[in-house]
Amino acid sequence: MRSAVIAFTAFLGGLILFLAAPTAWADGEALKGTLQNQGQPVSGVKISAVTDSNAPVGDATSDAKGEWSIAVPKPGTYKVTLDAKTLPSGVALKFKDRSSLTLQVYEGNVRNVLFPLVSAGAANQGGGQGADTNTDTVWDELAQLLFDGLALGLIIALGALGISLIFGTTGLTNFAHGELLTIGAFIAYVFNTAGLHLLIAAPLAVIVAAGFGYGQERFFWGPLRRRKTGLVSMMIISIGLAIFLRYLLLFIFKGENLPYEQYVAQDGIQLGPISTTPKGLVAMGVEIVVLILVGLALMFTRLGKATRAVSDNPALAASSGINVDRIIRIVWAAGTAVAGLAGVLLGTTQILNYQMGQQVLLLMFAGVTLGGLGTAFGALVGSLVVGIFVQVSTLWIPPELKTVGALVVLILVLLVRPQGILGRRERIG
Amino acid sequence: GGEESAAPATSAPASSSAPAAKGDGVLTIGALLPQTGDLAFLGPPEFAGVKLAVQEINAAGGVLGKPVVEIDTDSGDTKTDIASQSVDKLLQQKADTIIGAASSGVSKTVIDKITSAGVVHFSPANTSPEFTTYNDKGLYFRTAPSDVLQGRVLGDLIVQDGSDSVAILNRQDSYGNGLADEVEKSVTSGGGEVVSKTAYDPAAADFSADVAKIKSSNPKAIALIAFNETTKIIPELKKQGLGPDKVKIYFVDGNLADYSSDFPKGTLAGIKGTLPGAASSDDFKKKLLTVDPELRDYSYAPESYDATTLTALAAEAAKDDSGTAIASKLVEVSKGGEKCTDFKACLDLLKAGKDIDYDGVSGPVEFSDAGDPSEATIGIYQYGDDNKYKNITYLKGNVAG
Amino acid sequence: MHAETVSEKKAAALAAFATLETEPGVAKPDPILVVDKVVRRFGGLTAVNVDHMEVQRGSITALIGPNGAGKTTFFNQLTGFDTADEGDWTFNGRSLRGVPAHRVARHGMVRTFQLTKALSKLTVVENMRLGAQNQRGENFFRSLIPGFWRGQEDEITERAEELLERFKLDAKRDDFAGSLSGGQRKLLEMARALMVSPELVMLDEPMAGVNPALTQSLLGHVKALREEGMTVLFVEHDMDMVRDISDWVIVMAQGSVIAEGPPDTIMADHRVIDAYLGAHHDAPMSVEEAEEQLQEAEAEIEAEIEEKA
Amino acid sequence: MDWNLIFTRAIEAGIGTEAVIYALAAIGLNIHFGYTGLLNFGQAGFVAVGAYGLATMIATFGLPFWVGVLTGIAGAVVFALLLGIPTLRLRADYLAIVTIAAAEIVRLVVRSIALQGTFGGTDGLEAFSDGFYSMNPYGPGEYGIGPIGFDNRTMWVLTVGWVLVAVFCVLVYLAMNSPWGRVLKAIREDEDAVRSLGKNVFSYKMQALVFGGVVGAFAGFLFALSRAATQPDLFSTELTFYAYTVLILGGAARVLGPVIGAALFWLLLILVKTGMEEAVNHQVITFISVNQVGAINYMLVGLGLVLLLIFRPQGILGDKREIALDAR
Amino acid sequence: MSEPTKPDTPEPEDIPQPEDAATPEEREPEAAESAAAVTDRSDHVAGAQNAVLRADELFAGYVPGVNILNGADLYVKKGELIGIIGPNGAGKSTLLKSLFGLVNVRSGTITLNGEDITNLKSHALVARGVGYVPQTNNVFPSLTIEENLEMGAFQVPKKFKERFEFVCEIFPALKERRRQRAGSLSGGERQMVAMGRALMTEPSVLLLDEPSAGLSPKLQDLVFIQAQQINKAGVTVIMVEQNARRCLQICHRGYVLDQGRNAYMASGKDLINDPKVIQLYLGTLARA
Ligand SMILES: Nc1ncnc2c1ncn2[C@@H]1O[C@H](COP(=O)(O)OP(=O)(O)OP(=O)(O)O)[C@@H](O)[C@H]1O
Ligand SMILES: Nc1ncnc2c1ncn2[C@@H]1O[C@H](COP(=O)(O)OP(=O)(O)OP(=O)(O)O)[C@@H](O)[C@H]1O
Ligand SMILES: [Mg+2]
Ligand SMILES: [Mg+2]
Repeated sequence: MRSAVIAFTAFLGGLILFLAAPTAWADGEALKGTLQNQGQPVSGVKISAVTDSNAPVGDATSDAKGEWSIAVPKPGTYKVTLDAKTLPSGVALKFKDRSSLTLQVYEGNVRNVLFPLVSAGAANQGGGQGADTNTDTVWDELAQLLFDGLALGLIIALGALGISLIFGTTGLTNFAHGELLTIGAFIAYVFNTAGLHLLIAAPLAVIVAAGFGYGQERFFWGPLRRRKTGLVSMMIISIGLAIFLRYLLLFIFKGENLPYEQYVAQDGIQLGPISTTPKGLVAMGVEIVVLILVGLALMFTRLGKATRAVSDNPALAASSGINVDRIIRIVWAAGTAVAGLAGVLLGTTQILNYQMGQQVLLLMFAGVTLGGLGTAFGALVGSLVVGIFVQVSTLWIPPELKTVGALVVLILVLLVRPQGILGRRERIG
Repeated sequence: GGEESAAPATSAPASSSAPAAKGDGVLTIGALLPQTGDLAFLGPPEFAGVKLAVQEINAAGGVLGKPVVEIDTDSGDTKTDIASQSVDKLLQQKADTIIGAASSGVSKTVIDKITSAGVVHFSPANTSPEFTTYNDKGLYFRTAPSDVLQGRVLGDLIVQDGSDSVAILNRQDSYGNGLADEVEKSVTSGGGEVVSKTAYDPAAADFSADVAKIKSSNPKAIALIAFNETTKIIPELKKQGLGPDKVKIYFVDGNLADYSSDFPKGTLAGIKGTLPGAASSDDFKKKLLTVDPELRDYSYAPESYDATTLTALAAEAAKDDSGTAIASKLVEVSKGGEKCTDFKACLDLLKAGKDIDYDGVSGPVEFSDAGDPSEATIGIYQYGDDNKYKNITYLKGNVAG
Repeated sequence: MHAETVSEKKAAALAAFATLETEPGVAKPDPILVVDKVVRRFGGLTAVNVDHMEVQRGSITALIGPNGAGKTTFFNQLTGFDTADEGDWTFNGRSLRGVPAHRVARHGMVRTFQLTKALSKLTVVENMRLGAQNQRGENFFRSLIPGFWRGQEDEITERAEELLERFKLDAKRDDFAGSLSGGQRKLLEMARALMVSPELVMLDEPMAGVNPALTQSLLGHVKALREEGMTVLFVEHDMDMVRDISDWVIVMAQGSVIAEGPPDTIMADHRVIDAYLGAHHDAPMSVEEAEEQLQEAEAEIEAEIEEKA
Repeated sequence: MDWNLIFTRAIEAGIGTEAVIYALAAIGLNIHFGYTGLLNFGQAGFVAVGAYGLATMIATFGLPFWVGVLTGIAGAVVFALLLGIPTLRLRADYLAIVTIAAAEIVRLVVRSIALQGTFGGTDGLEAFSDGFYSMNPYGPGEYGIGPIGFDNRTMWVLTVGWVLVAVFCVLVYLAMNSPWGRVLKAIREDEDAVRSLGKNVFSYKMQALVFGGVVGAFAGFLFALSRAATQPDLFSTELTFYAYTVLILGGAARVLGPVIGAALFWLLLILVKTGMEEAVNHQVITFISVNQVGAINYMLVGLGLVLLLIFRPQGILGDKREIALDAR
Repeated sequence: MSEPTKPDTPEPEDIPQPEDAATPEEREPEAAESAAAVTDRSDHVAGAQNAVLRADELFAGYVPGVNILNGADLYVKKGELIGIIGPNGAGKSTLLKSLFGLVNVRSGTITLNGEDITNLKSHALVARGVGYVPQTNNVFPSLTIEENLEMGAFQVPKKFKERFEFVCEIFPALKERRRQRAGSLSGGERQMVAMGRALMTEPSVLLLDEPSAGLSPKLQDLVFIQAQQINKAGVTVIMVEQNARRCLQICHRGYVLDQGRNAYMASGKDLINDPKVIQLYLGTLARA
């Protein structure tokens, strides 16, 4: 199947190459073009050119291939006009008001001129797509954006879950969490380029990431906590660590975008109005399953409750017989593992780069905050809202500002609910 | 300039009137190119270009009889303001010419600092049209042509291919916006229609919304004005059914690269693109590889190489290595005279008292009075099945038009 | 120890209460605080549902009730730290419903917190100074010119030191409040509230966790507050203290006021005993022997004290 | 290796424009974070508002220099108010994220295409600094002692900058050692307690946010003027992060903390950076290539920040006892 | 738990002296004229034979260089109920915290059944049968009451159901509210949860820091009766109380702690009747 597609695109590519190559640019200044209606050449159409002072330069009639060309004496501005009356019946100019064009011909260059044609009846006035960008396509676009928002939201949620878990148990706002995603993705990359299929490399990477998280807590954050380092200090340490890790990755893997060896540039599949890729669907499936599993574990297992207990009051948790250090290490391992998984999935659906984690960090934080700090389900809900807003807001605002949309929503929601969507207010007194 | 010299510190008194200072006899070239940041991937070829040129110059006996000194610094990206630090350092080390930066944005933050120190600011990669009119005290030069020409050629190419509805997807930065505007102008005046012009945030986590925007405008061709985000955007285009097998896609210099190790075979087949600069010969590439064996990409390596060589030639022509002296001769050595294509040959001509016209690896490099290449070659390329691009044709153009 | 001569103010307070009926919500001759139909619900739970309540000016009124009766929540409503679902209340005739907490305090109604809120990284004396009102130096622009506020600051410090001495915190004057023990924080909390010079001070379990010997000396101080014309409303579970200093007792249970009256009447009320006091009230609770001995010891000391007095 | 160069550069950076800019930005942060406990991670936003307020008025609307300055200050006040209303009721850690978001919104808006006419898009604005440099009392030439020297433009920026730093330090000292400052410090500890004592917590936090924001705007003025250009991406979160580093390095809640921090931060940063570049350029270090110097430099910055906080969390001037009370 | 046959607690001479503090002899408490006052450590050394839990010359504190405990001694025999009283800031809570491994002991030793547990982690002590109710911050605010209690039984999850019923019998209010988050509870309700949490494990040594604070008189009674009952059932109890009289009424032995060291140690009865103790620590207010 895949090879068939490749063969086909190769054929197409070759075809275009063949068509385009020979007639590119002739010597001497000229105007030329090809008249086509729905891929079919339109012949016998009269086209004339005049200089900017209305002196006639020449005219031409399109040949069997639809091609025409008019040589011009020197560089300058020319007005080219298509005689609409000579168009065959059933063919019309796409833009009625653009039957003549004024354009510049540069020294030594041939200037191409295009008169878009359509079957009569479909023509419309002036520019723009006109009435057929109807409500249907808006709904299609909305569906697509919602879906993509969900996909983005799920990845963010996976990352945010780790932030939320670690924040929840240790109070640390970990600015290095983006790098945990990146590292997870790159571990998989190393395995992958070493010859393991991504399906094997990915789980391995998640395991290694878990180990990395465990080690980080065991040898770095744990000792810091025991030295009674304050939370704000730790937060700033995490900024330092983020910078260090990010540039370490730049040092090792360079600044380029790197793909995994499998599932790159998969062909899209169409589900109703939504286009997606098989890998995108699988990624979403994995994300949903992991999120639900972790959520349930937090809610209902003793370990999950213990993490919340540690988060509330580590001293009291210890007094209750909970091995606080162990819980925190488990949380770090789990948080880093899900972050690593998020990284691998992000790498699969997008691409690997030393900045990839940093690029989603703010969105993850926004998700966590929106949902209510420290609540795992809040992180999930908040992230989905953020993801969907990032995408859907582009219906109204330019895509370059899509992050702004999500951030404004964050601020507005907190204006109404300062504790976040699922957060709880503290009792006073 | 020249860091090791004990010459009195006279080369860079700051003033807006061109100081008639005399250089210290050692041509010092500062490279201000990206080692970190968004454009870090452009750094290696550019550094390699500078290095190669310096090697060749010194092998030919240096400038004014002394070896050229090269100092490498990081230009970072606009987010970090690292360039400003680097420039301070280069000025301290009495650099006579600063080659960089890659990003037009970064160049803007340091151009005043450099030019008011009487040092030549010579970028191999700035394409923003704004530098043409910038008040640079006559000290800003570049070997990359302003986007006007490339945009014109790309637009014409799209029109030639018969696409009447074109979508432009560009980086939201001075490079992307500038080029997008030029392409739009060219397409509309040629009879086509730009149905959507979407600028995207290069740091965005994903580009599905941006592509969806394009898709909803239902274009026949897409001009993708991007840097290395291309590797993220192409799969997204394919996902949403806008792959090169469905619509015509065009690349520009920012993303015309070898993707053979990035995509499976056939992914890019049929995509066309434009790239300023004459054919960079395999020979040149080989030489670059001796400087940096890990090079994967050669973007702007020729421009960097030419910028360095031109600087050296101008210093020779002026018989002085100070920034202002170099600037005064740069236009002269780039055009109108006996043609030569490498430092050694040009040097010999200069020594023989001839007027020279250096034609570099990036093109004929004829400077306009504003310090822009007034004539440039734009290559038109097409991707094959192997995701590598091959030249279809070259087009010479006059930037001023 | 503390003198038990009935002071002028105490007498006045007692006189005001003498003729009152002992029923919930009874009207007082000169109420400083009048509460009407204040309701606060948390989900399905009605934490506070006070129909009518008045606090007599210049008296020491105790608010007692079982745990979870809604006393703290009630304080929160009155002082603007939480918004009541319904109801209205007036302080000095001015309605305070919906008035934010800091404004309530400025009107002269100051509360303390059951779970202490020491300002850890301020020294004890800075904590105290913070309580003073109308400080000229608390305006940003005036703060920049020390001349404006130095004099006032000295007065404030003097007052603070006086209070610290009374609360046995003078030794900790320059320590960070974060390093105080649980009981010391209670003391600081109360002393700081007094720095506001409120008309009505609302103390939420001021003596829980305070050493009994110190409690005793503090009671004298609370009584002195009344002599200075302050009104005190306090929540407390220590019945000895309630009996000793309060002129009037209000009992809350399950959010509502269920009884009101002078301490002795209230402590004999069987409903109050059932809901709140339990057997503890006067029956020996466990080891009778120990209790007896205790009684003896008490008597001895009492005698001693009476001799001295 | 040119040691002379390395040390000269380091010292110049320690007293140069970057140090001044970051000192001001960090003084603002110190008011927010150090004294009031507002975890403001949006200081870059204030700096941007200052820079753009100045630049837009002059470059886009052609108004005089002083109008630009006033606009920058007013802009910072307005931004503080807008930011404060939704955020000052939030818990500290929420505030951190929201302020990052707000600063990013500012950056993305000024770089947007829609407002390119006003703010210049990604290219930013230039040609607004003539008014400032026309007041330059220094004639053309180099000024300095020994090998350390600045040109006349930089000298002017530095003079104005360090005077501003001094002025703000005095203001901060006076304000923080007054009852006003005491209220702020109390708010840092427990807002409810402060409320119960009759202080309008929201108003004080807002005053602090405005005060620190205005100082940040001055950092923005100098940033823009020293480069004679503004660009949106200069005001990304990194700026805030480094300002925090500067603050912590010097010691939070200490008047001179930000100043010492800024000088030391840039001194060390450039010392290491220049040292490494020299080493690579002179083949003293051969195992890394030029392209990797930048990365290593940043790695060292990150590592330095981590080590600093581990081994001296209170900074140069801080008080260890206060830090001990923070521990969880 | 089996009694150790020969406790290998170090002899007083062997106890390392804190480097940064004067020897205990130089820091005699002034209140030495009273009969119950501690004049030397001989009482302690003699009494501490066969103690379940003993602490010798503890020095501990929070801020570097400042000791809160200045050589406090303490021992409990099996089945004993002892009370610790003292002024605010005396270091009572600190003493309990050091016993429970929450404050770093700078010098001195703590032994449990002959085993040295100085600076052992809290969860390890729980595993050895020690339970602790802190004075403040003694619930998990974001957990429900039920989950709070579940955490109490963290190491013995199987017993949860049974112990939960038991605790709910003592504090019926908890059962009604089992799904309410502890953070929203009133002060007294929290105290119940805290106490209930410690009772979940059936500890063999129970450390209570002001368990009656904030409770209504009725519940205060309950707490003291419970403490006694638990004690009767064989649990060794150490109780810090500001409700000093009540505490001394029920305890076998009482300590008076002042400025980080023992001021008095005697039977509860003796202490309660000592005029000096009454004047300094108990007050005369209570006449119950
Ligand atoms: N934020 C809240 N959410 C849910 N329930 C609450 C909240 N605040 C208080 N409650 C409940 O309201 C009731 C009244 O609480 P309140 O703190 O007022 O009691 P209290 O009378 O002060 O008790 P105590 O004497 O123990 O301090 C309690 O049952 C408590 O659990
Ligand atoms: N976290 C801390 N950091 C610094 N010092 C502290 C800390 N906690 C307590 N202290 C100091 O230790 C001393 C003893 O405190 P501790 O809590 O042990 O007293 P306590 O006897 O329990 O008093 P109370 O009866 O008031 O609870 C106090 O003076 C206090 O200032
Ligand atoms: Mg209460
Ligand atoms: Mg205590």
